[in-house]
Amino acid sequence: MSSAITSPSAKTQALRLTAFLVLTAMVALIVATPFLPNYYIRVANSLLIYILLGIGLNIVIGYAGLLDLGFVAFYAVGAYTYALLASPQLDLHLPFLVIVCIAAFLGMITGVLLGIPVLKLRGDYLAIVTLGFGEIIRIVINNVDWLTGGPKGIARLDKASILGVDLARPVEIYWLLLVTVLGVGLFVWRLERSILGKAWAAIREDQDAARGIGINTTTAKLAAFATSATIGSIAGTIFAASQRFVSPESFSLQESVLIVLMIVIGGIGNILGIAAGAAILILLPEMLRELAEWRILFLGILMVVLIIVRPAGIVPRSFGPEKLIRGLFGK
Amino acid sequence: MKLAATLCLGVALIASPSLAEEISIGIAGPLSGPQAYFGKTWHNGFQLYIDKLNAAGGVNGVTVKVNQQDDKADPREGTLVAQKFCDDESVVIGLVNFNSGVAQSTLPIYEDCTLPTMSFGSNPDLTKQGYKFMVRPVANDLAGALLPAEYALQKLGAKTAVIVNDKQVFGQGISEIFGKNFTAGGGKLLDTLAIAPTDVDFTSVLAQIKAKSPDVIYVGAVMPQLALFAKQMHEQGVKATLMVPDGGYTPDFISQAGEANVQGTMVAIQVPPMDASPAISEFAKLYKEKFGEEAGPYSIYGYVQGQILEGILKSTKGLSREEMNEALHAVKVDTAVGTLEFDDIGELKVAPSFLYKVEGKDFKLVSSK
Amino acid sequence: MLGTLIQQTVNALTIGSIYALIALGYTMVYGVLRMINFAHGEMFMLGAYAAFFGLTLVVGEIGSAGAFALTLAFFGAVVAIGFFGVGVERLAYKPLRNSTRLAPMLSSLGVSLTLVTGIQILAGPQPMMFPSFFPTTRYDFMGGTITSVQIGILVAAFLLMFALYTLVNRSRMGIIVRAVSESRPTAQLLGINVNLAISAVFFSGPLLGAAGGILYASYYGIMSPTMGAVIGLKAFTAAILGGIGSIPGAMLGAYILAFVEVGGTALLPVVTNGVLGTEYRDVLSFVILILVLLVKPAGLLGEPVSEESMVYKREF
Amino acid sequence: MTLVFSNLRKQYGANVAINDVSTAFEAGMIHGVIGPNGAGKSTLINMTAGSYTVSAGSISLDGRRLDGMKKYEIANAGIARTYQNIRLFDQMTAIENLEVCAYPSEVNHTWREVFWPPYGRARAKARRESCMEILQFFGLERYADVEAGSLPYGRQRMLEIARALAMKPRVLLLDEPAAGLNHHETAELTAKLAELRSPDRIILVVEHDMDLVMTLCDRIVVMHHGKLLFQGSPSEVQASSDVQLAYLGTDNDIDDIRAAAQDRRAQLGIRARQRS
Repeated sequence: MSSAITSPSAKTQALRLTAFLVLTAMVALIVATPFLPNYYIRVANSLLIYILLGIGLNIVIGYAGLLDLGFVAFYAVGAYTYALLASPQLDLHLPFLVIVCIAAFLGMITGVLLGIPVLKLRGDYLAIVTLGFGEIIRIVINNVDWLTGGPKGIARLDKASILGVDLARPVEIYWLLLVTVLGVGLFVWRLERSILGKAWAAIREDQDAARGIGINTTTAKLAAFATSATIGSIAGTIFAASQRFVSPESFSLQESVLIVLMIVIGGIGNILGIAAGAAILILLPEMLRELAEWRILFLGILMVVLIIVRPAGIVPRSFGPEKLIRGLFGK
Repeated sequence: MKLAATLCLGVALIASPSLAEEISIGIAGPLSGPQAYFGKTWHNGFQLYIDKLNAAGGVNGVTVKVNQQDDKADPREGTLVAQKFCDDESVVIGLVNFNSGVAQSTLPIYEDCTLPTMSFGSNPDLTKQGYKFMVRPVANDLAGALLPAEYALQKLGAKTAVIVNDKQVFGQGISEIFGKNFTAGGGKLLDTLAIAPTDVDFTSVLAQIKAKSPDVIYVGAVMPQLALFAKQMHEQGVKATLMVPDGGYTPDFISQAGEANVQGTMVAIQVPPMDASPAISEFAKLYKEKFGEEAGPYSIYGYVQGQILEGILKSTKGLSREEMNEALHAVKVDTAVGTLEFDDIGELKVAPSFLYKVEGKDFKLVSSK
Repeated sequence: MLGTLIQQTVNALTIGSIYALIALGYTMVYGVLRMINFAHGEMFMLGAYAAFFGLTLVVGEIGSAGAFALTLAFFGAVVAIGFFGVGVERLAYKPLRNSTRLAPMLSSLGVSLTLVTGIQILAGPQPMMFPSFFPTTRYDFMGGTITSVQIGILVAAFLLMFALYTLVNRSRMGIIVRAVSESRPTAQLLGINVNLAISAVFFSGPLLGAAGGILYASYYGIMSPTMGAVIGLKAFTAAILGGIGSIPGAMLGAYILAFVEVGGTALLPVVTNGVLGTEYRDVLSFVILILVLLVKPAGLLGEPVSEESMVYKREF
Repeated sequence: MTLVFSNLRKQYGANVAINDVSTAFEAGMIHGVIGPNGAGKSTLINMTAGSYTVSAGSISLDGRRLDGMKKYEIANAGIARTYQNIRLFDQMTAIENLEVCAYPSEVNHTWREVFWPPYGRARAKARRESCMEILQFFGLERYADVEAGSLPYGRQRMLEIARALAMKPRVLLLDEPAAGLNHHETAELTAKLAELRSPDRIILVVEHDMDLVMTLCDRIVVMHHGKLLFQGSPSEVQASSDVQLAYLGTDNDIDDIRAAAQDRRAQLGIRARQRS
């Protein structure tokens, strides 16, 4: 305590500098990306999609403390909703925004339906059952060929467009994703600070004690599942619209695991942490692409080292956007 | 901050000038993950020929640089690689995507940036989407599954068949076509059984098949599943003629399954017999010398793609992407697997098809088309 | 019909035995550390590679290996992997012992990725032939076919499981491990060497896994760097089904899963009149797992956790 | 307001933990529950709070049956509790531990809170202020923004009681609130608890510390082998020969040792599994 009292201003100064640097770097990147070659924009898009997925899954894992290993199922629901409603597959060509709404709704329903039977289960059992659901959805998609095209997937999806503006080129998808990530990020950030967010935290910390203070843990967990599923499904819709092709191999168990890793390595429960985690797990292998399998080896070792050095993630839970902004203005 | 550094570095790389007399070929396939073996050995086959080409001073003084990229058999990674090739102006041809599923997501990107590609995916749909910048130097599944069905009906006198497929694009596609041809020719399809692409145990599937006692079993899958299936089929005492697609045309198929277990198995592929062409035996020899191991099941295609490239470089008017595309579509070239040329949608004009039977340690040609 | 039944039963028992050997590793590690060790499937893979390369090193040509060399390779490899498992625990999990529960789990994912890619780089990504540790003979029995390899696997797996069961229940080390599984803090208070127990578990788990890997590779005649991933997931499912933390549960879960898989392949198309084919086999396994957990949330033989006796407040 | 146990019974297989207990707890008083270890004191609290199911008999508050209700419903009916082994929300700050108790009454306004920032700010401010009052009462205000898990042990005990109070309970169940506290802290706790006595609140204290029970409680229930042995005022309890024989008598020494051992374990922060 006493050491902190001796130099409070130095600490504030350091925080202000960090906040300034982080925010400037983020803004600079966001503004600079559209002017880079298409490859970099595509990489940025990939990153943004994973950040969006991370934000969604973080609600369940980081806030409510439930290990969900089947998150990719909701991603698939969104992607296939777009693929079916905007392609020659069923010869339907609905507008993008309409599909986003349908997909969000379907994602939410799937989240609740999957949530109801599994939420009674604790920790590891929940993990394996959600994993099972993820696999079930993937296998079913792979096998109902008449609807989903089976392993061949669905190709030639429509270009997305909003109010007559095409969203197909990488830079257009970039803006779409950026707006979505910022919007969803803001929403989730406020949600975390709401009373529901606090209840999720209580469930995460000790769910029996949470029941003891009057929290209906089932409905609170369902709300977490549903919100997270909705976000996952929206991410899927945008993914399908940008890729303009969907196939079951994009929704493998490895994807779910990747998103979990991203959250944990970056800093669980923290939106900034998710961005950091995504940067490491998506950007780093991309940077090292020339190294082929060596990059995966490197990534594996790095994962172990990072987790040992920073078990709670690179960015601590407390270093959220709020702290960043407060730090900048010295409050 | 890391991100910023990466991006700056990337910009610097892109801006670096390239030699006028050198072209780059982008080649993408799975180099990590479960399918790494296929991607690697395919790429090795190509590299083998390009090294030979460069050692001889290139074609008309133009040397070739290989830009090899890992797509992890993932459509998303595939699109990033595609964009990377597109953005890199020195890349004038792409040899892309081992998997049809990945090709589905990358072909629109190549089309947008007018980068001509030789696609590896064998799904018939790929060429039906009007792409102007792609050709397929390998036979599609339609060609690959016709000959075995005809042979089974006419030469083996088979009346019934069971299909096993791995529910992947290739395995399911080619076995469906086999099934269609088999029933169209008057045969009866008793059952279609699916296996997971990661399965190694087929005993329970085989017990099902044994009860139906078909004349022919067609397995639409890839190695090593083909070898495992053949081995277990024999061990479980299932008596039928096993037919497999091109993945089985490798010494590994015989050695991994065990010589005794694959006698009489039929393998369909577009590659003429090794001893029929000195080019192929030379290829096999060179490959072993260079990489210290037997060629993979798809290495020969990589080698052939190198030969096609040589043909293009000989005939092209210039080294721009458009000019290369014209040359690619117009090329007629003698390769290790015969003379190849493309029709207007980019399919092989004549897709050769050969059917082999395993005898002893060898594949013996029994039919061709 | 009877032939098919016998055939499928033998098939299920063979696969189940291999699942059981691996599931035991998951369940024992979970018992002492409450951790899901995702790298455990890789021990299975490493076992096969260790035996193969050990044999090549000693004999030169695999084909010329005699019975003695094969036995030696088998035991040499499993013990080596046992020690390797202990080393991995020291390096990658021990520093995280007092951290969150997610941390060691994800560290094990990193270990898994490293090991698979490492083997891919060292030995090549392609599947490799593996010598059969038993000469293959076929026995026809009431219309079913049993191979000598299947019998060998059954016998070896039963012997190993029996040895483990005896060790855990009769030996001093077994008692220590069980005490730590019951409650690590209490065991610590009682002066039990917790590290020793954890090492014992990280020795015997990978050892059994490696044994499973060698049996498996010699049964199918093939090994590949990714062989651990699929089988690891199945064994993990089996361990959960049986009640993770319970040793008999892991074995029971493994055999049940194997019978469900075999039964699914055989019966799904018949029962659903062709609507659901064999491709839905894994769906069936997961559905049965979910149904079992809904009725018994801690698995078939797992101890239900009452809320007042929760060892950990936070689940992750 | 009355909390009534009638013919209450709890058994695990053949083992009967609570055997036919009937009694009533009136508001405005602090009730102590004492008895040797294994007498079933904590079981009573766990059954009332819904952590354990009731085997037979009933628990009711003002005629409303509590047994059979879900745990969170019981909490919402006005029953708040603390735990023998402190169960705070460790990674939440002290004040968040209290604020989250507003969940049942405010959850329906979550969307308004999220989408309408002024409302959200107003709610957050109101919550913080009312919780700050409770923290001040326990002298915890300077720890408001400190993570609960990193507080000193004694403060954690206090904070847990503060959290229970933040639920605005009608019944407050305290399971060994003085366990692990030193003399100074126990005295402080006793004083605070005495202030909590209120005509619209029932307070139930399970405790080993006889000094605390005798000074604080208005009425004491003595449990022995799962049965209700005696109930009455502290002086009556002290005078009862039954109680002396069963509890304060020969077993006294060994119980002190047990209690001390238990406190020590709690101090070490061990949550050992207990076989009931």
